[in-house]
Amino acid sequence: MLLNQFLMLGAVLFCIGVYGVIVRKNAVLVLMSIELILNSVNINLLAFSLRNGTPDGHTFALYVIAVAAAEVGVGLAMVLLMYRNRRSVGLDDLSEMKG
Amino acid sequence: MEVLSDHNWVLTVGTFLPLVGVLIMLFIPKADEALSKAVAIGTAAATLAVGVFTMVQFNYDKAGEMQFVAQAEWISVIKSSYFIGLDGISLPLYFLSMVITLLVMIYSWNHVPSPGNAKAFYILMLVLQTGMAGTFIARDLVLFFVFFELVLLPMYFMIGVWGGENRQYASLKFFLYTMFGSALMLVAFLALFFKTGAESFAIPFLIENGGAIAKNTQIWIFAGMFVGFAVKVPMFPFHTWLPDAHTQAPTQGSVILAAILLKLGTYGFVRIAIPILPEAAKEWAPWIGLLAVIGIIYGALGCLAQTDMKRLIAFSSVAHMGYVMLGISTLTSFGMNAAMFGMVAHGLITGMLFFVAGSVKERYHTLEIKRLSGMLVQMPKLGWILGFCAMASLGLPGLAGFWGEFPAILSAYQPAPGLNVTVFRVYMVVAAIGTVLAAGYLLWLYQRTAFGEPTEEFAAGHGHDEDIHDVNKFEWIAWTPLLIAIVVFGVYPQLMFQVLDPAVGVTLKAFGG
Amino acid sequence: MFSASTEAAEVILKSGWFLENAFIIPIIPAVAFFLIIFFGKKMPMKGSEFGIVSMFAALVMSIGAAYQWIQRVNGVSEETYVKPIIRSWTWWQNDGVSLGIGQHIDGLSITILVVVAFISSLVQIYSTEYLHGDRRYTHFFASLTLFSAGMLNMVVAENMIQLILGWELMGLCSFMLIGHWWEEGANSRAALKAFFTTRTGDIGLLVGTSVLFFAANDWTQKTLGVSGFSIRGLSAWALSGDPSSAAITVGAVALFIACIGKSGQFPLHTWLPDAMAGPTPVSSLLHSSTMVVAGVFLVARVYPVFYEGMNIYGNSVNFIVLIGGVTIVIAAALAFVQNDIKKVLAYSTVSQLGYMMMGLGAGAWLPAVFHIFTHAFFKACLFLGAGSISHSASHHSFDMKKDMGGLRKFMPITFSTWIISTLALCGVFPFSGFFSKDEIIDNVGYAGYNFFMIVGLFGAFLTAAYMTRATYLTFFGEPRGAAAGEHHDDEHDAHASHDDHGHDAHGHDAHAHDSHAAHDSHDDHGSHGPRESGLIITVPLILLATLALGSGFLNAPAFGEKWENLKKWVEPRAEVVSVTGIAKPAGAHGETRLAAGSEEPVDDGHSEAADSGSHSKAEAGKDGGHHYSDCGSKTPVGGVCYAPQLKHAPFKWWKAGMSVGIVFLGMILSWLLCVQLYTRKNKKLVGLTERNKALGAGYSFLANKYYLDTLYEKIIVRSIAHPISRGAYWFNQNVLDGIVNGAGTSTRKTAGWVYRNVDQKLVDGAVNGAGTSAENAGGALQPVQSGKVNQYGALLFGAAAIGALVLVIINF
Amino acid sequence: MLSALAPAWTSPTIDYHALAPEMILAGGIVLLVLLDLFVADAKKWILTPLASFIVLGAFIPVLTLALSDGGVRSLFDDRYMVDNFSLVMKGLFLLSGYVVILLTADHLREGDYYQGEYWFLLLTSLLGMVMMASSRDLVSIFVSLELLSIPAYMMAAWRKRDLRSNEAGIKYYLLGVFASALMLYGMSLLYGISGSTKLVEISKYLGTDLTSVRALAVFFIVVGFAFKVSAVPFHTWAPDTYQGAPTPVTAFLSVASKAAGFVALVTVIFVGFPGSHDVWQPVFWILSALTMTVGNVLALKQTNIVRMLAYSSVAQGGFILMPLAVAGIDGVANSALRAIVTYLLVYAATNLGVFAVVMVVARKTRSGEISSYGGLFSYAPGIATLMTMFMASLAGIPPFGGWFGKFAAFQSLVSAGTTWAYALAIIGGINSAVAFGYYGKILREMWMKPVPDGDTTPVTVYSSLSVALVITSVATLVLGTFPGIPLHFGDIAGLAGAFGK
Repeated sequence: MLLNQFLMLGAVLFCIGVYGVIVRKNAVLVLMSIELILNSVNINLLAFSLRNGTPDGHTFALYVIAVAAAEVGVGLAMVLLMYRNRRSVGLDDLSEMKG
Repeated sequence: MEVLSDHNWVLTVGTFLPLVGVLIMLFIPKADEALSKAVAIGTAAATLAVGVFTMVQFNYDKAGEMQFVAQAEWISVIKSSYFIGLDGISLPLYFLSMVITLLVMIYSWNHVPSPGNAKAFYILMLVLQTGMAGTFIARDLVLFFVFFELVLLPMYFMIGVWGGENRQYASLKFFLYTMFGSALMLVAFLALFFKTGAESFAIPFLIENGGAIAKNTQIWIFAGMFVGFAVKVPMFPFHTWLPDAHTQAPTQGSVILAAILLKLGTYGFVRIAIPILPEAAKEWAPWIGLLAVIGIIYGALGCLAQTDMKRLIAFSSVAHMGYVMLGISTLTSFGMNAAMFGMVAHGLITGMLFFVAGSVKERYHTLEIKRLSGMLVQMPKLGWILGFCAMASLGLPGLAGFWGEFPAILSAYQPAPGLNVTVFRVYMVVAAIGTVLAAGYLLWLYQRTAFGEPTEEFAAGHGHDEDIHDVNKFEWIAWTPLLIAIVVFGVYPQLMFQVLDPAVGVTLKAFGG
Repeated sequence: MFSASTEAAEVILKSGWFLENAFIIPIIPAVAFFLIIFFGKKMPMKGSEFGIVSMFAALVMSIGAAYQWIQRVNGVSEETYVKPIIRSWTWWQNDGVSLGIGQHIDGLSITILVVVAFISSLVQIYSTEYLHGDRRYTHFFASLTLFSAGMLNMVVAENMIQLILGWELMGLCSFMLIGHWWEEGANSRAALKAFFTTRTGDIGLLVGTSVLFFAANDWTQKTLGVSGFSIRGLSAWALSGDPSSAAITVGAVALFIACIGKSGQFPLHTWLPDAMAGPTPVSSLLHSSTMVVAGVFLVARVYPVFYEGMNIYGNSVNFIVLIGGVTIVIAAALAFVQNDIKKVLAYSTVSQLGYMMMGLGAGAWLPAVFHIFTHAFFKACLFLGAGSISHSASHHSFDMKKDMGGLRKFMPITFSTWIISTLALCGVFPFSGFFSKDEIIDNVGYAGYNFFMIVGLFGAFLTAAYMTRATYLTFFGEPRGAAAGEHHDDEHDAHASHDDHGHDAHGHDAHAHDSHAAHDSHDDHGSHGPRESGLIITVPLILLATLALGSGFLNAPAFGEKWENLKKWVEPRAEVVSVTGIAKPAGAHGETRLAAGSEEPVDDGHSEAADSGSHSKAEAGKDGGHHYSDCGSKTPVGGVCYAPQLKHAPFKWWKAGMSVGIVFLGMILSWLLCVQLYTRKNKKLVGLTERNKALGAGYSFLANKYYLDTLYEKIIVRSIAHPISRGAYWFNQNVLDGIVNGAGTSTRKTAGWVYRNVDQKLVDGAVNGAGTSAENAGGALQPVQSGKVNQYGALLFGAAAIGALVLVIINF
Repeated sequence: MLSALAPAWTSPTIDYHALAPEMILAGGIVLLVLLDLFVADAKKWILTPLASFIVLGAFIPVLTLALSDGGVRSLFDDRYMVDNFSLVMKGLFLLSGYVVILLTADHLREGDYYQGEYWFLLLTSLLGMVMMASSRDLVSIFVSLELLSIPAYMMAAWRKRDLRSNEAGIKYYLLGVFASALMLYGMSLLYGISGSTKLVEISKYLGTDLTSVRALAVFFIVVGFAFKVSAVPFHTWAPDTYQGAPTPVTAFLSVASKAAGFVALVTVIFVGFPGSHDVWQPVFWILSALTMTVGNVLALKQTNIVRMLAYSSVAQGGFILMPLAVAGIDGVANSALRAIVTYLLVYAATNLGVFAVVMVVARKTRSGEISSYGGLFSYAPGIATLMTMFMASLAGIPPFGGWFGKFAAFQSLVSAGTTWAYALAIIGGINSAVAFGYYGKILREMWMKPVPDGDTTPVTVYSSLSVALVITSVATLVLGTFPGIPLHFGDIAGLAGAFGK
């Protein structure tokens, strides 16, 4: 099996996602980066599931996908809200509260 | 432990009765000050009555043993129980706390400091009373801790709300110091609990098994307790909260603080730290003694430097508690007796001094020693009372102060076996020199405030005449008992020694003292 | 010999109610004190009646006790140890051992009791007139009474703690009395100084007591069943050979330091002259029989401790003798240059105390005690006389040069009593001073301290001289200043002179202004010149003068053995008694006589001494011709003794004659000196003759030989009076006084510095610093909370990554 | 291919009694939504009591389960357990949920809230927590975590027009999701190396021997929950979110959701990773030390009460973490678990009370600044006294609940007896003293400062709020004076499958 390649792919996706979360100032992009991480997780799960020969991985992956969908829904709603209130989706504008 | 008396309800009642009064007072409208005062004083009086009953019932032949012992389930999971008792060491302080509270309340009848609100003021005093009394009867470390901490908040508010200009700083300082100390103390208690096999928090049990702890461990545990208690005493490096607290606190606060709260620390040493951890006590004794004598000289010097009467008295407390701690540090029955006697004496005398200072402040609206003079001309009675207290405070034989001071010095000549004699003899001499300094600052104070002619601003016909009146009715009622007590204990100290001595003997079993 | 002794019969000692209950004596005035405080103001005599009555009661009891004591002593043979009447009740306890309070009555305490009670009574009577109408009349009597109570308590004290009680009580009262007119800063400062100086000495008292207690306690508990505080115990212990020389020496030295402070010995004497700020009756009470005697009494009380501790008879100069000797000369020299009559007397007191100390230091126990006894009378008389003068003649001034002179005409009684007392003080035969002082000097020499004997003689010379000077200035010459009926007009003067009646005019008006009142009073008195005082003042004077004259005969070896009554009654006998039944409670008749003294022939005891006793003591016994007992380091097992064997110089007329001669020499020289000095200053050469008739022969010698005058002026005055005594005075004022005062101020300065820098900056600063630093830390951390989501994310992941890396590396 | 992998599937037997709380909640939620759809706006108030009844209704089976000593009820092949621990925590969640409803009731009347959705979200989040208490499987833990978090995101952003509320929501959301993503990654690794998602299995597999991968997995999971309990340095969201969100929501987040985080943490640690305590013990040591110190220090600076409370709750989290730093040592596990549960109970009671007071005062002063509390004692002594009580409790002063939480935590630390444990205990002690610095600030304002705007009209306390106040204050006092009670719960809260049992 090509386990290591899968894991590599997962790791790479993970890193890209993290990178995105950290550097992107645009809420939507950050959201997508997070999706990347989640997907890297899915890849891991599936790969392991295949290796371990247990269905748990698949089930887990399905749950993750479902939850991710819900999350994105909520996330986009919030971004929309933000855009409505301040005509921008730049995260740096969100610094009303600090210190 | 077998119950020596079937009256083992008295302690519980005597301790918690004030809280009942608080409950009642909660339903009194704030406007009706007289009523809340009356109720509060009534409660305190009732409490004192219970205290008197306790004294009557107390079996003086067995002063060394715990009496009125009551033990009930409390926090069974951590093996801590509601375990209280009274012996010769506790009795005087327990009773003193009741007396002082009542007197302070009477004094407050027409002396409620600004910003008024007598109801809250009296409620706080009642809560304080419970905390103080409880600390002296607790036989379980956790219980002790709870009572020990219980007094913090009321005193914090007393200073912070009814205090002087700089009250907020003072109150916070007081609080943080004590908090810090008691946190470490708590850790020490827990360590003790586990090192003795995690079986019980009961003091007698710990006394039995504490000695078995490895010496180094003991030293560390003792260190924790030391910080906790030393802050409260206060001993030399931890004393700086005291002058501020005393100076800023209202008269009532200062009196209670000086008379009772400081004793919680020393009591902790006598009751908990030393008997439970004898080995560590021996290791620590020289250092405690050192800090004590430093405190004596240091406090005296501090006094001489003061320009404010109340602050001077506050510093004198540092010096006097130094004598108490010196006595304790010798780990001999002489020293302990002296210390215990000194606690009560200091309570009476310094309490009295703060009363006087308060009344002076009320009349002259200042405590600047420079501006005060000729008090004896304008208020002979108050002046003489001040003189009397000063004399008592500098340890004049025939007055209570002497019996805390001289035996302490005496005891330092021959500390418990195993302690370095030379060191302690040096301490003795230093402490003896301290008595001279004490005479110095007190008489100096007295000469400058009481003698001579009144200064211009307060001389007759300068607008202060109606303020400057001699001792009034409530002051007499509040002070007379203290004054009498100072003389009586001074003339016939056996009254207290006969109660203290056996108990001290029991406490010092571990030292063959 | 013990076997023989143990079956020796128990001696039956007489006793009596007064002896058994002597402890009541101090209680009477103590009670009176409270009565005065609480009811005094309401009483017709403003509370003085309580004081007087109580003092008389005390006096009666003391005399009764004295009588019974004499009975007790006479009941047994010369050598028998007369057990004191000791009673003790539990006062406080420690470790289950009860420590007592009670009485320890023996010859010494009886003697002092009588003196104190007597003098106090007289002083109180005297005061009723002297302080009549004073603002704090009642307070004055309260303090006076408590003062006597303190002294009496100290005298009957059964143990050191009780003694300290009385000792400190006196300190307190002296503070109140000296500062009686505290409206004037000077007075309150003097009061403070007195209390503070004595208190400094008391360090020694506390330390010494502690040291002795712990050194002695085991032995005393084991042997006598009394605590290490008990005087009886201490005395026995000191002589038992048990004490380590270190402990007992330290203890003795410490105690003696306390005595230096209390008895105004050099160098702590500076408070005494200032103490004259108090009303004259106070001065007379303080300086005659109470306060300052306390120190001497303490030494005499636990004499064995000093005896062993200081190694008296050790043929080496010991601490006590040295201090005593120095004090004699220093003080006497100072007395020369005083213009304030009370200060002259004050310094003379100091110097007389010096005699007592020197005597005690040289083993002349009895003469010293005897000197306390006689000195009390004539010194009290002198002070009261001074008071009488200022009261009736000199407008309350004590300045001899300014306001006195020629008063002998106006106040004959005062004058005669004064003269008697002066002669007594100078030690002229047959006045009382002679018998006590000469005994001291004599014995000091006899004990081998020849140098100090000379010191003593020189002191006697000086004493005679300055007393003559004072007498001359006061009673002879022309009336000056107030004595001449002049008025003081400038306020300063009225203040400078210790103004007794300053408050009369506005008797009880609490807002009187001194200076003003002083003026009024002066005007009141201005109407008449000097006159004799009333009976209330003169009667005490006469009584005291009589005693000053007669009291010496109580112990006059000059007339042979049977005149040595005081020696018989007061001096404790050094006899070894066995303690049957270990640890009998104090006061129980636990002793039987061990060396069955009287039964044994003197020689036997003596011969035993030769081998068993330490040698010098043996010699002492021989020369003294007394029964010898081997008290001291060689006390036999199972036996104790309470007093060391003391030597007594046999009386020799030629010695007495010599010293009296010296005294007269001093008088004459001084007299001539005075005449020349003061009269020539007055330029009243006409008056010279009349005034100097009194001197008879000496007069022509003086008048004709004018060059003597220059001699006196140039040499004696300039060389002796001026350089030496002025030098001494300067030393006193600037160095010693400076040190005493300087100590105070410097301490205060240090205090200020410590408080400002250490307490406020260092200790407190640290605490507050901790608080602020916590705050600042908060400030430093706040940027982390930037509010930027990405940064939050970065932080989150960064922390995670770092943690992960660490873990990976660790667990690789 | 999956079918090939799938073993023969049999439908599980379901213990409905055990599931009753969850089912009642779920049913209630559905009912609520439907009602919200059909009820006229005028009658919308009916939803509030309904919501509270649902919560209380869900509490009943918890009680019955607790009383019926059926022992541990295991469902779904041990992936879902109903043991005493879960029951105690469920009780805690439901009750605090109820109090939050009380807090919200009046708040809703005023603000521009859509009641139906609000209750829906609140109850859903509660459901997630209740499930969390029983989850013993990575999947169910993940699901219930999201189930309690996602509604919380929305509630934080509830005030739609309010920028701060938005900001609070978005920050909370993004960081929350990010954190859970990290956690998921860790879970995936864990699954990969252990081959199962069942905690019990994992604990079997995770021996004491550690490879870097295992360490990594464990650590990422811990991080995920550390975020939930806002442990430093994963706390950054808390202050902003707490400040921005509506006060009742903040109360909910700072109590219930924090508690949920701890529940998850405890389950994972005690059931899943007992073997690998060499990894998590030092981690928790550092976390708790950092958390309480940084929390305290930052709190000292705050001027806004809610923000200060946010930092205070961060610091409190640090105290709760303390026992975990020693939980791995033999014999300490029980006392550690006990301490955590006890602390959570006391903390919940006190903190809810604090927020109740904050809401009462805010209604009058219309300000969140601490200075607005000036002179509260002079015109509202009752409220001020209650606040004093709560503050004292948070500061850990007897006889108010808080002291005992700390006591228990210290106790388990000291019982470990290692040097590190003592060090942490002393750090904790110092911090508890420092903490009074800011709790005291509020007391000082209330008692010692004058009224800022001189407006001394007495505050009005709505019925529901006063009920909340009574409940919380009584709880605080009783828990403090008779610490046996919370301790008892802590003691019986046996965690099935946990080590040391």
